[in-house]
Amino acid sequence: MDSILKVENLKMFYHTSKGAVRAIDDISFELKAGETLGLVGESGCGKTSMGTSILRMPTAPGRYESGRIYIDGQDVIPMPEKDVRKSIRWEKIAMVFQGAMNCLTPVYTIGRQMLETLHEHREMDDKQAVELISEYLQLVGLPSEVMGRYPHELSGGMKQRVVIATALFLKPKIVILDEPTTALDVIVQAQIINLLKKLKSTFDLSFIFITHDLALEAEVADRLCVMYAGKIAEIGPNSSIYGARGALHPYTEKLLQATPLLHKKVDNLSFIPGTPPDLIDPPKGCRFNPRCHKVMDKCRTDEPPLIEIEAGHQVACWRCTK
Amino acid sequence: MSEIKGDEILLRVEKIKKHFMPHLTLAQSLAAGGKKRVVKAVDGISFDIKRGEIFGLIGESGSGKTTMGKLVMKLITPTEGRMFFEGEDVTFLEKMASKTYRTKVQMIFQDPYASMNPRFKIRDVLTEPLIIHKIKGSRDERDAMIAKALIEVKMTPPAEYMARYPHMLSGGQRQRVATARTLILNPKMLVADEPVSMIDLSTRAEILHMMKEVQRDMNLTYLYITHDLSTARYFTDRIAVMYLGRIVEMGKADDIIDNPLHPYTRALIDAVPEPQTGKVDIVKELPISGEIPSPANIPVGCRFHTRCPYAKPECSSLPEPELEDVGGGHLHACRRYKEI
Amino acid sequence: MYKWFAAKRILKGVAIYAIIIFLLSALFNTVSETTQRSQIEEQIRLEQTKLKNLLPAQLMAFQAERRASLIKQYKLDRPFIERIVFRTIDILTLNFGKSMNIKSSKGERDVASIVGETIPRSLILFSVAAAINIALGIFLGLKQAQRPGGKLDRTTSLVTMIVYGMPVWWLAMIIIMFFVYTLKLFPSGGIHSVPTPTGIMYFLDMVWHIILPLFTLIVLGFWGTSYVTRNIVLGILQEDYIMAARARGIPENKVLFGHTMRTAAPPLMTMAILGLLGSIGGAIVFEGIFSWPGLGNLYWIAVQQNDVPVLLADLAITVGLYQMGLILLDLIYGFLDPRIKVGGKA
Amino acid sequence: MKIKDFSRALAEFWTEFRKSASGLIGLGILVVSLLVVIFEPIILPWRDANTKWRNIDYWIDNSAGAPPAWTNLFAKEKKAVTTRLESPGRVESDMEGGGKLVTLTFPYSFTADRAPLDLIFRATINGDVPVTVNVDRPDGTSIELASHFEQGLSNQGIRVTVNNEAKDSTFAFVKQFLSDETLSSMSSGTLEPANIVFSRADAAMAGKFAALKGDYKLVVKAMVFDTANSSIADPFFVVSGSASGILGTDDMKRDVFSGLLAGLKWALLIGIMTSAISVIVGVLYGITSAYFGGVVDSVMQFIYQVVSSMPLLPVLIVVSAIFKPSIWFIVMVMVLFFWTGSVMTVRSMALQLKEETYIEAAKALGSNNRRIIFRHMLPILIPYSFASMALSVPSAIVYESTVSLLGLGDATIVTWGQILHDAMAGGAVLNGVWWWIIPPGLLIAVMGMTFAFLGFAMDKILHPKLQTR
Repeated sequence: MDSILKVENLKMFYHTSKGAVRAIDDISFELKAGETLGLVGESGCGKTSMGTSILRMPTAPGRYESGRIYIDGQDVIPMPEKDVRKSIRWEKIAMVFQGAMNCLTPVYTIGRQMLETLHEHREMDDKQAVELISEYLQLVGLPSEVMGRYPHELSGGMKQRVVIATALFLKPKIVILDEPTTALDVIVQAQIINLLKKLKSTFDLSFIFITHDLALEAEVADRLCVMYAGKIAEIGPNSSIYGARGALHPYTEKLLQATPLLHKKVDNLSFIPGTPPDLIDPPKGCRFNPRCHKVMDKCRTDEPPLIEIEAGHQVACWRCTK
Repeated sequence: MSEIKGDEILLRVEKIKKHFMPHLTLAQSLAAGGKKRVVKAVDGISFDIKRGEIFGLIGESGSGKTTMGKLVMKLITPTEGRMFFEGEDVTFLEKMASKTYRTKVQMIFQDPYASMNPRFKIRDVLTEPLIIHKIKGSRDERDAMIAKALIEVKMTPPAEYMARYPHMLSGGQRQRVATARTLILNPKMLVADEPVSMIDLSTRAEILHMMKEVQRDMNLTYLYITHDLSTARYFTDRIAVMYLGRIVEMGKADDIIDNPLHPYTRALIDAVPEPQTGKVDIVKELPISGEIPSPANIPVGCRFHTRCPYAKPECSSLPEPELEDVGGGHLHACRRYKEI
Repeated sequence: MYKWFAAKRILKGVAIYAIIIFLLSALFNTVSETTQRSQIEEQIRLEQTKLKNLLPAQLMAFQAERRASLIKQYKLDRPFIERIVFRTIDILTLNFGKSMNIKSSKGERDVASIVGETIPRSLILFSVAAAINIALGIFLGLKQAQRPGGKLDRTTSLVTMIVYGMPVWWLAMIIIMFFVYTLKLFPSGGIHSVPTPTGIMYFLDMVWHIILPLFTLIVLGFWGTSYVTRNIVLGILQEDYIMAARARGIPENKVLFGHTMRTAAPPLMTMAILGLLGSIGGAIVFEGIFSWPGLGNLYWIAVQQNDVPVLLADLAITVGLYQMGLILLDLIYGFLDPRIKVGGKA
Repeated sequence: MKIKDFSRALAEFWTEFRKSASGLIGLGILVVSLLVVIFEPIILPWRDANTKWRNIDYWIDNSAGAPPAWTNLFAKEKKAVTTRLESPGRVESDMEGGGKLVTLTFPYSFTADRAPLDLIFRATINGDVPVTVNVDRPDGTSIELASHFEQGLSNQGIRVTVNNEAKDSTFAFVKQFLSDETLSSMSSGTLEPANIVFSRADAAMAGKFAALKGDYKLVVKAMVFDTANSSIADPFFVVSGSASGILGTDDMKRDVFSGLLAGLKWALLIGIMTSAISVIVGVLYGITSAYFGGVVDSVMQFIYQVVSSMPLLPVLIVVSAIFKPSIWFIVMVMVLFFWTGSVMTVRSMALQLKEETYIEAAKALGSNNRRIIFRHMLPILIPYSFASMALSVPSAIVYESTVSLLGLGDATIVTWGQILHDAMAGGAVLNGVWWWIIPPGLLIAVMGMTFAFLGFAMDKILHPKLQTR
């Protein structure tokens, strides 16, 4: 499989008055065509920053420090904003932002927002455009009347569907989904997940699926990328992390043990003591060392490299390196 | 009294209803076309909670579970129905009696940070209940009570935390303090409304664990309100599943999850993702479609029939099914449970 | 939906106006009645000069009879509350009675026409000023919001604060002192020259007269609007849907002038119009300084001549216009905000 | 502990506030203003300006419409500046036949190009004391200007003005230098004695004024015959110049600077009192309305709407025109309208606060309404209201000025608006008497700016992202 997105040694820091927050600190990974990469981690570990960085619009006061992002073989970081807007964003890569319900302009009808986006990118008369939009609305399970509605007239689940339709209708290759179901109830969440799966196979999409919910990730992600404090802790295939092999990194391991299971009664769930570190001044050595139950001396001084343990399964932990 | 623990009914709720008449502003009532719709948030609910039990109330948003919690907390008064606590009718209480009730029933909120005044130090947060309930004592005596509560929730050493502000604590610590605050008054029952949903997964278990310990230590009873079936199974003894202001199924937690009878419960269970491999390429069978209707516009007949995959015409024409016991304390409200 | 909203808002406005007029009638009851009684006496005196050859006793009888009938006619013999209700109704039906001394340009002493002829003059001046102020203010505010903390933003904010408490009429005095009496460029006041020219010159003459007052109003006027615009726009620019719109490839000026401005429009309109209505206060005195013969100038004249009926009528009309402004504002707000226009949950 | 918390909050606020330059400037001006108000009795050039502002006699020695003294710096022809000459050299000598001759010598150094308008001698006299006023000029000549005698005074003031009483004597002095020809066209009535006193003594004396600069001595001789029962006390001279004081004089000869200084405390008082009371009322109103909700809220909102539908200034003007109110009444009326200013913001904030979980938590703990409002809601809302308090001060000042400008202010006090009213009435705009118009308005504007600086700075700290509607 070809890699459609390649991130190399990316660093993106937020420059605040208190210092630089190292939100993305030397991260490299690949996304293959037709693959879903799950991005998980606790809140504040840099998941969302990763998403907006790939879209080449880091939230202020964020700045790229170094690294490259290849989308379809093209490094997008040095590209002028205008070209990114014209030929990358929404053309090749689209994003469903966290809190999709707030991502629709409240004073425009759904149709108008979608039309506007379409006209920015495609030469198309209104009739064709409306047809295309209603096609996509139907695809996400919404009637085409929704076009005439204002966002406040729709429920959370409907808005989420609109946002997904808007992310897809220009046929991008990559879609970043940032917590697309967090605010939704379980049943609606399951509906949306099903929808995403269908769309993915219909359009041959590649997803980056960001969530904090490991259980949800198990249902969607082909590969899982576990982030901790701005770094990748572990990256590996679904079958190995959720399967018999299990997680390699103590952090992933603990996260999995902390996830309550519906069909298995456990007496004691485990948890990770302490809180994620301050990214202005992260701990020396392995960033997880103050909370790790398997910590060794080396972990406190040297930063573990991300190394491949088995095919496609990399981890940054001294225990696994030996 | 405490000898018959396990069987003694601590809280009994009988056919409780809470209907809201929305108080609309001019613009809103105009927007609604002048019609005022009654929102039937809780629409006839009965259940018992035994002493020492952890009772889970499960439902989607809009199911009325939070309203039910507030009713038990007596933050709002019911439109209809009765409520008994320790055998005593507490449906309507005078000011003084409701204050006494508050010492017995306490609440833990979803967002521990929001549940504490950001300008109060932890000591002030914890002194608050003592002041409100006029529990006299010198500063040292009060500090001792606070320290005891903090130790109870494993915030040691307590003195270290007392002078801090809530924003200086982690999410888990805040929820511990929030729990400590309720414990100071030696309550009999705690209402916990989504106590861990705002807490990161990594520390969620820590809080649930702590809550269980406190329950054992102090012989507490919990009403645990959540939308999350997985933690409910882990945490509770019994579960009641709510849909649009009604209980559709109730029983032991394991029974409900391993052997659900009501189609809605089944749908809920099916929808829950689990961390197992091999599910990526499978599109889940979801028996129900659509979204929960508005509590201002409840379907006639079985209120679930609009989304039920097994609905027959009788489901909408016949009156709403009542809860039916199939033995072992497992109740459900579906006429056709045998057929499905 | 919107029709409902509009109808109710207008009805509510009318009700509030009626209540205010009732309150004011009650407050100024004594002085209005004293005026009315003195006007009755004056009328009797006027009538009796026409009567000749009357014996003193007859004269007394005539006076008493006329007085009684006029008092009855003006309902001054009714109980207190009733009198106030009648006065309220009179005012609401624009039945203001006769002035003490002031006459309209046609020489009438009917208060309604005295006040009435001033309304369009005030409206011309203030609507032009308002339009320019809003346009300038919104433009400047947008520019500020684009670069918050930038040079333009900081300077503008500073000027906004400096002129915050500057009375517009004081600036008017200074401007007159400088442009009229020192440089002798503009007329000292009024709306027309005397004698009033005709044809195209009539129009040009008016422009010549309006420039200074307009300039004064504008120089102080738009800062507030720009500050409010800045804050509202800045708030909206931080919203997720703006980020989302940018991500979708919508060009920046469409994001700014489309999504942002369109969302900002309802609160902006509210703020801008509310600010203008607030400035009506200052305008009263302002007109006096420029001898602009509008509603405000009429206060000066009425105060100087102690003409109570004109003063009260002027107040009633000002309050009415203010009320109309508030209604208009809500109607615009409702029209711009789809949540009200289309309905649905807020 | 409470105090400690408070001081901590204050310290936190201060660290933020210090970052705002404009806020600091505002604070600086406010502090200076307060100091000026406190030390007003010491600074005020005309001690009784507060009480005697409308008393013509108090100002009689000044010249009318005199520009500020410092305008001389920019003028080609320097004007004499109004000066008060006090503590003269006093020599007492026995007179033949009993009694004492009191000689009072007032040195005066004249350097201007234009003569003063008048020389006025004032003293308090008991009994019968005739006085003569002489001037010794730098060229050696001296003129006996006037003799003044009032009988039977009992500690009463006398006022000898050269302009009125020295016409004949100065005419006599002029005569020495002029030709008969010029004299024939003159009379003592057309002479301006003060001009003669300070003029070069030559043949051109009656024509264009040519200043004789140098040190003059104004000598007053008082004959105290009955030393036991009569006396002369508190003697002083006023040289009434055509330039005066820091900010000149108005048409009624009043010292503008004194008036402005006296008006400062009223501006501050009116502004701060109105805004403080209104904001307190508004905050309580808003919280009550939001907290209790339902019918209470509806009724309170309706009342609020009615009140806020009334334009303040027109009502205030009509009320003032009809009831001729005192300043306290004006403040009261303003409060009646001003409280609405903070209601909506506070209400919407309180509505948000009310939904905060910690308020619900407090209820769940059994807190009563009073405790929730005063312990949880007020402490958070009060700081926010400080900003609106500061920001409504300027409006109150401007409204009072506006009412005063129309001549409807409280006549027992001096306010800047009243000074502007007098300026308008006195045709100051027409005549370009800028020192009568610019300073009072500028002060109103500066006060406005001061509170705007403070308010905006506080606003920035306290409402990072607060919007109404």
